[in-house]
Amino acid sequence: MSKVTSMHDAVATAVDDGDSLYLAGFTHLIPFAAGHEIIRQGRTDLELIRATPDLIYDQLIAAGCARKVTFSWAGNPGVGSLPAFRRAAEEGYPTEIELEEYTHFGMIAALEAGASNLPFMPLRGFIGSDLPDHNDNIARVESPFGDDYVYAVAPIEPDVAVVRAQRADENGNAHLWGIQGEVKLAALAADTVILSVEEQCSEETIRSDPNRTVITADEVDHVVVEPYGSHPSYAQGYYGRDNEAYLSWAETAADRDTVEEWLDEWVYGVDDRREYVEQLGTERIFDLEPETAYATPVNMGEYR
Amino acid sequence: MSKVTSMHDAVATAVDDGDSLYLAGFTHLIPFAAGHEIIRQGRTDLELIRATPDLIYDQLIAAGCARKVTFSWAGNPGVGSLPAFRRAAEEGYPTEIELEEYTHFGMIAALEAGASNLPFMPLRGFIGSDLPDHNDNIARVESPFGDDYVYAVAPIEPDVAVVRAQRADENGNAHLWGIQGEVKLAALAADTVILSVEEQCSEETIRSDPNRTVITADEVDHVVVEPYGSHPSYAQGYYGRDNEAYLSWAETAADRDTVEEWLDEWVYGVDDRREYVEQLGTERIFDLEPETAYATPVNMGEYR
Amino acid sequence: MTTDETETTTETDTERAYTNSELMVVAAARELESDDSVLVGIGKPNLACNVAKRTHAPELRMVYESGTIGSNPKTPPLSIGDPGLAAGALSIEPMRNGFNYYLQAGRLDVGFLGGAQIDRYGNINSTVIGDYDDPIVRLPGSGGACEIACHVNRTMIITPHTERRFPEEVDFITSPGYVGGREGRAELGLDGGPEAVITDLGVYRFNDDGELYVDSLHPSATRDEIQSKTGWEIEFADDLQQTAEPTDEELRLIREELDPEELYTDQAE
Amino acid sequence: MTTDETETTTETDTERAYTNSELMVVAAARELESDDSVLVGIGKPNLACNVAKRTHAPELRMVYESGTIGSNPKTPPLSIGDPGLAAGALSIEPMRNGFNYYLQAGRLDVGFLGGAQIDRYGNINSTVIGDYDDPIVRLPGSGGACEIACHVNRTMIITPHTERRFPEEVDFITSPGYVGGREGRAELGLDGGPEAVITDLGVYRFNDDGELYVDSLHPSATRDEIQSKTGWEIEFADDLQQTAEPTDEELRLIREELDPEELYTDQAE
Repeated sequence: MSKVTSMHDAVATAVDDGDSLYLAGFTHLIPFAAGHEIIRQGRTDLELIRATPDLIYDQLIAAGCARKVTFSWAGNPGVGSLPAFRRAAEEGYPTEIELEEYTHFGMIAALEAGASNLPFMPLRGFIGSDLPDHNDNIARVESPFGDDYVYAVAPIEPDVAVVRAQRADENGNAHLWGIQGEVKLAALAADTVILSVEEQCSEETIRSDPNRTVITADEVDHVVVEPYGSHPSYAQGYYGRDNEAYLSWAETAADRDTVEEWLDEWVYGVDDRREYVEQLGTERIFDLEPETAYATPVNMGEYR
Repeated sequence: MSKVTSMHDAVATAVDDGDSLYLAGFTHLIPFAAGHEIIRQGRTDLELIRATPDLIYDQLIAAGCARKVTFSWAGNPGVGSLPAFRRAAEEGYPTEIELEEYTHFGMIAALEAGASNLPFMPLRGFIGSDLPDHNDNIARVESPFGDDYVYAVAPIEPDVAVVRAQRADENGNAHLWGIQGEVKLAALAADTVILSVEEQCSEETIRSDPNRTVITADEVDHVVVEPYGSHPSYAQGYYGRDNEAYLSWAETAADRDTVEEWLDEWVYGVDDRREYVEQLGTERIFDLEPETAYATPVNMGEYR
Repeated sequence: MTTDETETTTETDTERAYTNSELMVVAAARELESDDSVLVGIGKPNLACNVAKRTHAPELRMVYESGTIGSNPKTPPLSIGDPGLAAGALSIEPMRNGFNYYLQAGRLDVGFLGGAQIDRYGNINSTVIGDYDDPIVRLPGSGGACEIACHVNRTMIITPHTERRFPEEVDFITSPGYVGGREGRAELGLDGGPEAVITDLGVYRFNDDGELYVDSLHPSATRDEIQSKTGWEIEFADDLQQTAEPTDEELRLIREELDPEELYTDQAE
Repeated sequence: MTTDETETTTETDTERAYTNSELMVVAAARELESDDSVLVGIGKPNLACNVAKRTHAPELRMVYESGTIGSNPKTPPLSIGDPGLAAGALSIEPMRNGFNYYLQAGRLDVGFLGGAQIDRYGNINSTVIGDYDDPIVRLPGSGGACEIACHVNRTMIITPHTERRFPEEVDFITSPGYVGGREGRAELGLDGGPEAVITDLGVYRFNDDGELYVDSLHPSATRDEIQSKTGWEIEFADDLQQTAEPTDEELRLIREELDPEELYTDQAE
């Protein structure tokens, strides 16, 4: 049975006040449209989990949705800091936020534990760092074999993950290419998964290249077909990163009022991603499109 | 600098008597040609590590190359048992072999530890089983977070791994599609890696589809271009499994003399894989070829 | 199969126009539900899954230890890693991911296992007969079996019933059943457990203590035959059933589509 | 750059036709060798790697935290996960694999880090200024930095030299340098360590105790300037050098090919 629905309905069904949330995608395929829909539906007290909070969580924090941020690098990639995150962390505005902090590797290992149903995951991480003193979910563990030690992290198991991919069938079997990030782990670790894609495809397309499948229907509860759903992040082969938007966020978010204006214009002022894209305008979208460069084909063979 | 060489030279350089060896490939892309070359060069006292020893290790054991077998399932897949393995384990013929035994999951977790430079890897495995009583590299570990436990396995780090893929460039960057098995882990965990491929390709071909890359040049010491190097196992899209060879091994290997005859004809009696394939004959090879079925293309985009 | 459907059904009932190996496949198929994810083994389990998928369980998802998810083989595979399981699958995972993210994380509902010995609590031995360090018979070992037995919700055991195979205690526990009873399994932190044992004599299940009992007898089998081949006093259900016989469609699927060369079943005319 | 090569070289020496930010990029580039695998950061590190690859280190392999291995970007990326790092890479790994199989397993030779504070043992703070629970400034945090500092063989630190950045002790250790000295690092089981600190005033290295010293002064800088901006009495090399200046080709690469929009460098005419 098809799981295809609208982002409005997916968020309305899947995301409750107080939930822990992982909007996945390391730089690539960040689910901005889902974030905006969560803001529009006025969810509060969320635990926002993401290795890189990025603009998407800065926007959710600015809109007052957050009670806690679990993260490993809270900056504007290649640009600087996240103004709304800093206001919340330093001044408690618009909400106080609790922080749970990891390194990237530690964060990913915690997701790996969650995805694997393991009580902990070892890593050679945090060594010599002050971070373990400030996070009870990081512990030193001795090796049972010989004289060696590691740090271990407890599992991260979000209530809801939103993940994106380039294409999926109606059941949620998805092909994803380019940077994979922590998308698969987030989908496996979460209780409920919203999968948003640039394009819907046939199950046959998925089955033609099973090595390209990163998420299977088993993990997915809702499928949302939403072209440009990652703007100003990107979708490999579909559109590039809108660097202008990242650069200008520094100014937009620097001030409480300008960020409110921005939210009014780009989130509250549109009904859905389609309207957002219309507001962006065709030219800006077209400017982000790469030239075509297909991967060299592979023959899977037909075996009878 | 190109790493392309012959299997003869790769084995002569990389494999010493007494080495621990992982010939990787779960059913798919088993490096039979490498195994035969090791037999021809008369290596002895090898520790043969493989989740599924399969015919390849049964042949090495029958030829007297083995001192130890580290494994998780020693059978002829879909057919029955491995006669030479059983003779060695039960009667010590032609050599006594020590056994180090895991479950598949345990074995793969041990390779994962080796590939990751971790002193152990936890898994919810071996629970309720008698196996941990017979293997010192399996230990129970309590979780540092709450009341829970797992088993841990020590790392497996073979001296040499031989892995196969469909295509690679001259440096050893390889595309592999179809069943992945433990190929990547074996290559990462081993000190020295021989990569054998069905076809050599340009670096450009590899770069056209980086998500298809399973092994990078970093891990690879020798590249051998050897079509049909996996027969009677298979190469997805190139040729199917030669089931006849698997079925007839039960009889061939049932008796000390018939297995000697087989080794004389198919291993000692040929110089290399090319001669082996000639001896097989074109018709048998052609019968194994699948119809063509290409994966649906993906656009990586050209970003300037 | 040249007669028409109605006649054949009648013949089947009276003349047993099927073999017990065919009945085993069919009985196993009937244990499966359409929304199950099954970790499939080779041979009869594979036939059973394919019969189920083509009859009452069209959405059945077949997963193999080799990491192929949602395989849709056109012909029955000889091994769990055949190219026909990879081509046309929904996904192919590296071996670690299959065990780690799918099996261990509880994403698989059903697993099929065989074994050289099965004991009264459904513990399975596929490692050694005799002493581990000086075996009488060295068997293949666990492969995926131990963790399948740990983590799927319903373990199905398919095996012929011979005296050697059903000792009161196995020589070696490769794969846990109910260990020393349902509590023994729970104490280890394991859910699920063995659901059914399907042999050439009947279908057995597990009682509240986690002990094997005979739930249905195949038409050709007797209580005495089962008891005489079992190493302890085996329980029989109060309402002992006769195993339902194969339908014509099930037999047609096995004989014409799935195992025409009789690799995994002996087939009646 | 309209003059010919010989003339320009002369001008460079006398008129300083380059900026210190350009010199930082070039000094960093010269730390790299052709067979290095480098975990590249954004900004100057990326420029440095691309200068090195286009001059003396053509085989340099660039790896990014986003999991792209052997990237070959046509233009400098704005972030470590840009599409131009993925398209044309040799391989793309899920994030866990990059950290687990590449970084942790010791497959990366060099890593570039910045930081808000660097102390006399090369420990880096990029987490908070002030108290962790009540920060004066909340910084982005570790990201990949902590484990880069743990596992690469040579950590390169690129940062402007201001007084606040070089306290005797950092407020918070995000990424370990030599901790309390080379022995402190070794006791933690860590190999490698910081190799060089490249600032707008000079290139600093670490002595046998693991303590920072000034190895070369940029032509525009003085000992006093460095000392006055450093929170402890910093050592200078006995044979203190002057940092070698950029060549024309290095400057041309930065200005024309790699950073024509001056996103990461201030450029001289």
